[in-house]
Amino acid sequence: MKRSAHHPRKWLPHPRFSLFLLVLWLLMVESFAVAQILLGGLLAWLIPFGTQQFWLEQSSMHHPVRMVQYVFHLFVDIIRSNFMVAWQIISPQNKLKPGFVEYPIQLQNDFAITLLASTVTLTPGTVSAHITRDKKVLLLHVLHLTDEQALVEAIHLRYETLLQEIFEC
Amino acid sequence: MEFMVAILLGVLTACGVYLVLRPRTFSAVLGLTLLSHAVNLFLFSMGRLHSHTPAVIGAVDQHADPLPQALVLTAIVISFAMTAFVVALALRSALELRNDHVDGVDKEEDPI
Amino acid sequence: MLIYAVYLALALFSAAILLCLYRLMVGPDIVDRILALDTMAINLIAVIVLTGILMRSNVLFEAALLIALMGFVSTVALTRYLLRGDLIE
Amino acid sequence: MLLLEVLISLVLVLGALVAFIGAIGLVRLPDIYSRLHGPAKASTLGVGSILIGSFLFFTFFMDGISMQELLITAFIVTTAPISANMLAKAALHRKIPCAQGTQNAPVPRTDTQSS
Amino acid sequence: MTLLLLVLLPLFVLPAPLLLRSRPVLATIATLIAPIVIVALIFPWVIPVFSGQTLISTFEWIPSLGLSIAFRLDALAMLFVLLISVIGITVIFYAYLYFAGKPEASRFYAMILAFMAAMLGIVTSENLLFLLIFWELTSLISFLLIGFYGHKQASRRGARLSLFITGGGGLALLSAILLIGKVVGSLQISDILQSRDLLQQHAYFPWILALFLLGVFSKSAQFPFHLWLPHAMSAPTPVSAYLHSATMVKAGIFLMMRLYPVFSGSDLWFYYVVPIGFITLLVGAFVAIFMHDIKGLLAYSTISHLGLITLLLGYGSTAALSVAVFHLINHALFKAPLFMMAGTIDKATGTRDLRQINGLFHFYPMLALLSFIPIASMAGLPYLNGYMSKKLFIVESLAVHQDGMLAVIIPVLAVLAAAISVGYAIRLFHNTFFNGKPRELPHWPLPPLNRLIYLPLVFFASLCVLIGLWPEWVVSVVVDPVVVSSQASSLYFIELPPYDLSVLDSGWLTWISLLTFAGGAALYSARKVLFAWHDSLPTVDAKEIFETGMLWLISRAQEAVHLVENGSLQRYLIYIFIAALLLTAWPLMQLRQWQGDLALMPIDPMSAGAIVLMMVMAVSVAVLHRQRLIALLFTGATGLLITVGFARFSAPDLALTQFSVEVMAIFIMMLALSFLPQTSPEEKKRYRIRRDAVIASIAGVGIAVLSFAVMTRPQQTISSFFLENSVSGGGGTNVVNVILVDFRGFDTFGEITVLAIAALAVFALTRNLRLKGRVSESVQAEAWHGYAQPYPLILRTLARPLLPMALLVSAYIFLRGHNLPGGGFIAGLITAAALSLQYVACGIRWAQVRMLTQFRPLIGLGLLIAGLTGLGSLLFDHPFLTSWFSYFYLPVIGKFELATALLFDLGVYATVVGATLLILSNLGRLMTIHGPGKEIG
Amino acid sequence: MHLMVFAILVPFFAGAFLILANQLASYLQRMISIGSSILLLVVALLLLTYALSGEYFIYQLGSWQAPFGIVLVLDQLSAMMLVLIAGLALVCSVYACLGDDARGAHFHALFQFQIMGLSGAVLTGDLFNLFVFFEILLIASYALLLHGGGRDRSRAGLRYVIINLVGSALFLVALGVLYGVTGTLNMADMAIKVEQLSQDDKPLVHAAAALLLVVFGIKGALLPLLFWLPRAYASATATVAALFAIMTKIGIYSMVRVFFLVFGGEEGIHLSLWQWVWPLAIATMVLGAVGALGAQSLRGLTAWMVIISVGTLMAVISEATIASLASALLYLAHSTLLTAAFFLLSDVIERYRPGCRDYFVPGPKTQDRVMLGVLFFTAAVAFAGVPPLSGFISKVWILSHVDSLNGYRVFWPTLLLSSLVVLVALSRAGSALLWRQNEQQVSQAKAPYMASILVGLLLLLSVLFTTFAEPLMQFAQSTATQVMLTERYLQPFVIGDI
Ligand code: NA
Ligand code: NA
Repeated sequence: MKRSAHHPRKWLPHPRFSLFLLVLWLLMVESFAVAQILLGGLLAWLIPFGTQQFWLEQSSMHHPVRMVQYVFHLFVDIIRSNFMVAWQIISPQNKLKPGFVEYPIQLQNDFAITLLASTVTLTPGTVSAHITRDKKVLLLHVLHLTDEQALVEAIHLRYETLLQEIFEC
Repeated sequence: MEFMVAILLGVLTACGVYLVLRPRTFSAVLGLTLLSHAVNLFLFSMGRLHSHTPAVIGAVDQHADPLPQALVLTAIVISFAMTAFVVALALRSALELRNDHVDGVDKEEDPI
Repeated sequence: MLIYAVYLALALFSAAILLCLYRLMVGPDIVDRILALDTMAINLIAVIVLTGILMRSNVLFEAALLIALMGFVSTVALTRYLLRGDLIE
Repeated sequence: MLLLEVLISLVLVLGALVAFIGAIGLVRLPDIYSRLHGPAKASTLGVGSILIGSFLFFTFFMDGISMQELLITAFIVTTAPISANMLAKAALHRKIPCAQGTQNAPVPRTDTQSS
Repeated sequence: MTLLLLVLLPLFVLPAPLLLRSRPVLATIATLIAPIVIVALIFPWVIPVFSGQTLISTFEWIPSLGLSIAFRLDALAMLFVLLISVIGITVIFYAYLYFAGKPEASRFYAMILAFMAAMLGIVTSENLLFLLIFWELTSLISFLLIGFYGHKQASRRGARLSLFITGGGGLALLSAILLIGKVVGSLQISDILQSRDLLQQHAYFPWILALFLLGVFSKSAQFPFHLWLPHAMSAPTPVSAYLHSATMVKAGIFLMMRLYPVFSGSDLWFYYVVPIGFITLLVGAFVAIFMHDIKGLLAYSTISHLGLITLLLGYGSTAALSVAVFHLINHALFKAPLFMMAGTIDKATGTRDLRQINGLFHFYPMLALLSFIPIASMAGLPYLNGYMSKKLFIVESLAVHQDGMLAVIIPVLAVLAAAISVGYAIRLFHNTFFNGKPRELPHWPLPPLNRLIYLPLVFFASLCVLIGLWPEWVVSVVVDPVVVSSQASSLYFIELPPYDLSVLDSGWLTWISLLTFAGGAALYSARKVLFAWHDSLPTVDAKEIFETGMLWLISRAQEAVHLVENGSLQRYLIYIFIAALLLTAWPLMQLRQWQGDLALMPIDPMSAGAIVLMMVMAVSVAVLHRQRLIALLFTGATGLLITVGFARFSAPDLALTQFSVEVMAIFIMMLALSFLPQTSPEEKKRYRIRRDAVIASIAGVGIAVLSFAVMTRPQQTISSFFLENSVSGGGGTNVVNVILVDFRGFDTFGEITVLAIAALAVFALTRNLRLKGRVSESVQAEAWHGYAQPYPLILRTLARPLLPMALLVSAYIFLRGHNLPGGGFIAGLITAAALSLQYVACGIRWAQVRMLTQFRPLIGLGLLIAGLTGLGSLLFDHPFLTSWFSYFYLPVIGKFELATALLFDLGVYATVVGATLLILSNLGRLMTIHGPGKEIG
Repeated sequence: MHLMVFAILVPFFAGAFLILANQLASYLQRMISIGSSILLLVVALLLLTYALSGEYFIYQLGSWQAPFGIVLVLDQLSAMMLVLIAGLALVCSVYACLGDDARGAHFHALFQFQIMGLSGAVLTGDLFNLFVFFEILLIASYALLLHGGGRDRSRAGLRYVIINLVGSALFLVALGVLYGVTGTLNMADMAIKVEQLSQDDKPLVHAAAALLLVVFGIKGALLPLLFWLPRAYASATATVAALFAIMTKIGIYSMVRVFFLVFGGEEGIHLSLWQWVWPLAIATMVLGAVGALGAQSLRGLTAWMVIISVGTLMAVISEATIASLASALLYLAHSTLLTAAFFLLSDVIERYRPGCRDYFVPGPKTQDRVMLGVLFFTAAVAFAGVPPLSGFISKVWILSHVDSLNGYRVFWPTLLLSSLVVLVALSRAGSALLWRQNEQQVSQAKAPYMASILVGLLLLLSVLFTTFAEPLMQFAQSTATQVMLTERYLQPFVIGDI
């Protein structure tokens, strides 16, 4: 990498992230005292300012409300599939039909792709094993693969479309 | 519990010493790591064993001996520094001497 | 009742750690071992949190946080090492 | 309050059970790719439940609220997919054979290998 | 004061010849100033001293050692001062001719002056230790003079041989002197001379005498220490004439005479000295006959005469002593010119081989004439000084009061020795000046001699004649006072025996004298037979023997050292472990109570399980250590469990630190492992495994016993102070942290220094490391294809927001450290881990350019912050690292604390971050795909 | 008495600043390093003048009362060691600027930290703090030993490092036991507690003391713990080796300090330890002599001479009388300076004989060897104990103070014979290095004047040592008295009023 990686420093490079950090700070110290707010504010400004060179290309979330919906979906799916997988693990082994699935990615944004892959991993039963270099294919490992096409569609409908909306890509 | 900890210390020390005496730098480094674990735990145990009594004023009523803890903390950091150095040295000598024997001369096999 | 629940949970997590340990010992591949180690670290977090409940103090919070952070970093480092034979670059 | 206690107890035991089953999976499942699924459970619902239980406990039974558990939960949830991804990549890269009967296997299967 | 000047004078003059290097004449004259002035200085005292006066002057130097700068000028000293300075004058004069204007002459002059000072010091010392200083100096200067032509092998070897012998002798003499000092309580010669009975009756006396004689014999070339002297002949001839015949070799004789009153008269003295003297006398004379080297012949002759003088001293009678003194003078007078003759011939002919040098009478008749007198004196021809001493020697030999065989053997051997000396004298003269024509001389035709050479020869020859004609004069004026002074005269008056000093006495002595001549002539005439016989003997070259001996010794020494110091770390470690085990086993055996009185902590199943697990892990590491990665993982697991142990036993700070350090350490080892072979080869020597296992087990048992014994004993510690004062004095509730940053902040100060140095050292170690062979097989370009991508997308994308979050967490842990577990160190490690995650995820160069600061400045900054914080307290005249804290109240913000300890901890934080990252990045840098590249940090 | 802490802080700040400003021009770095060394020498000399009063000076770091906080203790012995360290540091730091410092990274910073470790180890009155300073001086020495790189150094370095790491582990174990039994870390307080121990606890402390003997024995190079030394010292850069001349002495210093102070009061422990040391010390001398005889290079020879000096020192100290300790202290100073001079001299010779280093092989013909000859001769005379230089004085003093029966029967012959061996070995070295020449090769190497002057400076100290032997001996005598009669040291700690 060349020196060109240095962009001119901004005074407040990631305002929303700074806010997030402040909240995080207050959660951590478990106090909402003025002193803590001031201190947290200072850190929430200072840290992104100091590390801004590390994450210049931040994708912007366009529909935070959708994001909440997404998280809810995820939460439900995690619980549901957890029980499914628990059953699969406890039940006799020979019933399992593991398999790999190549999922065609339609998302454009790196962050969105990452979120998708993470989501897939977090819902038990599927693990994101690999993303090809051109970011077109997500290789999944499925613990009990019955219908490949159904799985691809489910993922697409349940997560990818939402992510497309959120990140507008 | 003291008895078990003592046995543990003995086993850790024995494994550490045994590994330090192996002819390869990597084993020696592992041995030194185990040995420093043993020694740190030993130093720690010299403040006697205490349950649920961290030396934080206000959190609990009784307090474990904080001094050995502070000493072990220093010792941990120092042994970390030493480990880092000895690893770099092992690396260097392996690359420079073309083998990873602790004596820098491979008596048993072809140089790597 | 809560105490019994905590003890039960502790026992289950301990058993889980033992199972991880079995995998750590058996392997067969190094990836299995790393996986076992990673899982162990995560179960350890649970153990620490449960111990915190028993102690009725959250002084162990840092330990849990640290294990989460460091466990993650080391898993990444180890796998990265397997992928390329090195950790950095 | 009793209800809350029961709730917390349930959450704790449930989480522990999930994590334990995940660990069983780590032991029982046939190949590394399948075994990856087990810890994913432990990381999410297992430890997550414990943390939430702890959060509830400290928030309602001790003075003040305890948000730190949530922080850890968030962290684990964020990082677990990365670990799993890296582990899977490593396994694929090392061409670790996958279990008999795996569909679309990009790596050798134990059955093909043995034949 | 004059005496001090006497010794210092040559040293003052010493620079002159060195400065006048290019002006040989001036250099010579400058050098001559020293002995001439000495003679002038001493002159007023000659008559008083020889009349029995003794001058003593003492200056304190090192009273603790009994060492004082003390001088004593009595007749004995005066005799030697005169010999040293007068012969010195002639030798310097001769050296001017010898070196013939070569620049090396000035180096020689300087050394001769130094030597002269040392020699004068020996003979005028009143303090034995002071004397020893000069004694050793003469050895050293002799070493340098023998090695004057250091580029020649013979010179070097001769020099080292002489140093070995005289140096060793010096050490013996030193111990003798120290023992004398212990017995007498003083090292002043005056005191010692009065302690004859005290010394002789002391239990150490045999040792003292033996060590003393070892010292003086080695200096005076007594058998078997005579070996160095012939090899000293590689020195320039003026050196041979001065040091190795007239002065230095006489130092031993001098010292024997000096302490004669103390030692003589004991049986031990007789039995130690007489045999050695005799053997030396005979061996020297005998070997001299066979020497083809003209200087070698003279050297052995010197040895023989030194033996003679020693022998006379050994007799122990006053008469024998006076004969010894007399002969000492005579020997100096006839030997010095002979060396000059030898040197002149050597210079003129280019060789010193008597087989080549023949018939020089035709070329240098004057030289032959002037040489005849000293040679004849050496042979003991009547009317020359040597005759007198030979005659008296035989008289004394007959006078030895011994019973039995000795009464016969001693005289017979004495006569034999005299005969042999006649033999080599004849050989020297006849072979040099007659005996046919010169053969194959390197210089031909022979150059004319510088007539000035006759000057010293005439001087010595006339002295030989004068003393030969009027020996009574010398005896009464010089010898008798010397003898008296050598007898500690203040104690008892000595009746000197009447000498028969008539030159031609009738009776059996004349016959004996004639017998020696006849014997000598017979020996010489039978020389062909004798040489043939001698040649058939194996040649013995002492310096060769010394050299081979030394080489043998050196190689033995190397072997012996190699037996233990063989470069094997394992062996060294075993020595250490065994030493530790043996040393601790002994006291532990005496431990009566293995278990103390403290109530044991009950065992709970979880802890027990964890402990068993940890043991299993540790043993697995030991068993599986050849599978390196696996062993590393198990090591990591052990460290992890220790973390749990710390947490279990109420040490949250320790748990945190141990854990993060453990991860970092494993990380680093992992880096190293990627270069090293992935497995260790099997060890061939199985017994080593068993041996090491045994040692390791014993060590384990030792630690277990030790820890159990201590852990179960009740404890009284200083820790209650920390618990009581942590809040009030340190301003923090986390006592461990307050200890670290306040009570024992100095330890932490040292600890971060260690970390900084380690990082710097790793940086230095890896800086120029060349990766010729990258060991790991998987490091190959094609590894990038397929599933291995340099920067996996998920990792890369998620790692970046993790960085600020982790920094926030570390800020939190840092700030709360003073009151709750945490602190600068742990916070630093979290920061370092978060940053290194960026390295792992995105590449080293990528992360490097995005860093706010370089690592080394960060380390330096951290150290400076910590140091300056500590220094701040000095402004308020409190000791270094005195902390300050206070609680403040601001309207909106509320109550908060400010503490300098936090600032100190900030230094710790910065150092830890910088050091950890410097280590990681520089180890990681080695592995970039393009090679090491530019240094990082 | 803030001055005391500056003996540690001066090199610390110099080192820290040198890291911070690592891009500084090399001449500035050198100036900082030399300046710091000069300053340290000034501090050390001032401290010596304080110490000469015969008082103990106690500096409470962080204002915390001993035994709770860490204290620095200045007495004559620590002041003497400081002066020695500072003097040597100055000579070495100047010498390093003749080119040694450029052979690797961060020489001056590491050097300053090394000095800091040495000063701290000498001054501290706290056992754990001693451990910390040991680690500082060790890690710095690891780095310095490897300074300049190369295979020999890597090999020797690996051994040195691993052995010392094991030594550090043993140190911690010993510390742990001592704390576990006595409950304190301050050496004076520990001494008081050790005296009061019950008979049941004594063996434990005794075992810890034995471990400390091993630890200090490793540092101080006592047989059989010394084998790391010869090759390490022989392979180090000259400057570093010269500085290391003081390192073994620090091991011995610690032994003296800890054994006489902490275990000195209790007859059994202290005497039984010396009883172990005595035969080991004699064996060390013998081994040193054998090694010196077999040495192949001047540095190798010097390394073995270091071992001889260690053996001699330990043998004398183990007599455990005031007189013997006094003579040992004098010998310690002398041998440190001389071995340092020899290490530097070997480098001077090396510069003069390009291609042959300091091995005993004929070097190329060179112009003017007089200066080197004089230096070598003087150094040899001084070290071998030939009059009139410091070696002679200290040897005679030692001999006259070792007057036990074993001393006469074993120590005297060993010392004298080892002197003879050194004399022989040095004459062999000198004759091979300076007399023998390879007539075919001619070297144009100029005599290195600055380097020679520095060596000459050390040798001048040997001369001054002789000249002012009496006051030095008086000093050593009172220092030894101060060290051995510990009641006064302990007094303030007993009362708890410092
Ligand atoms: Na809470
Ligand atoms: Na303070």
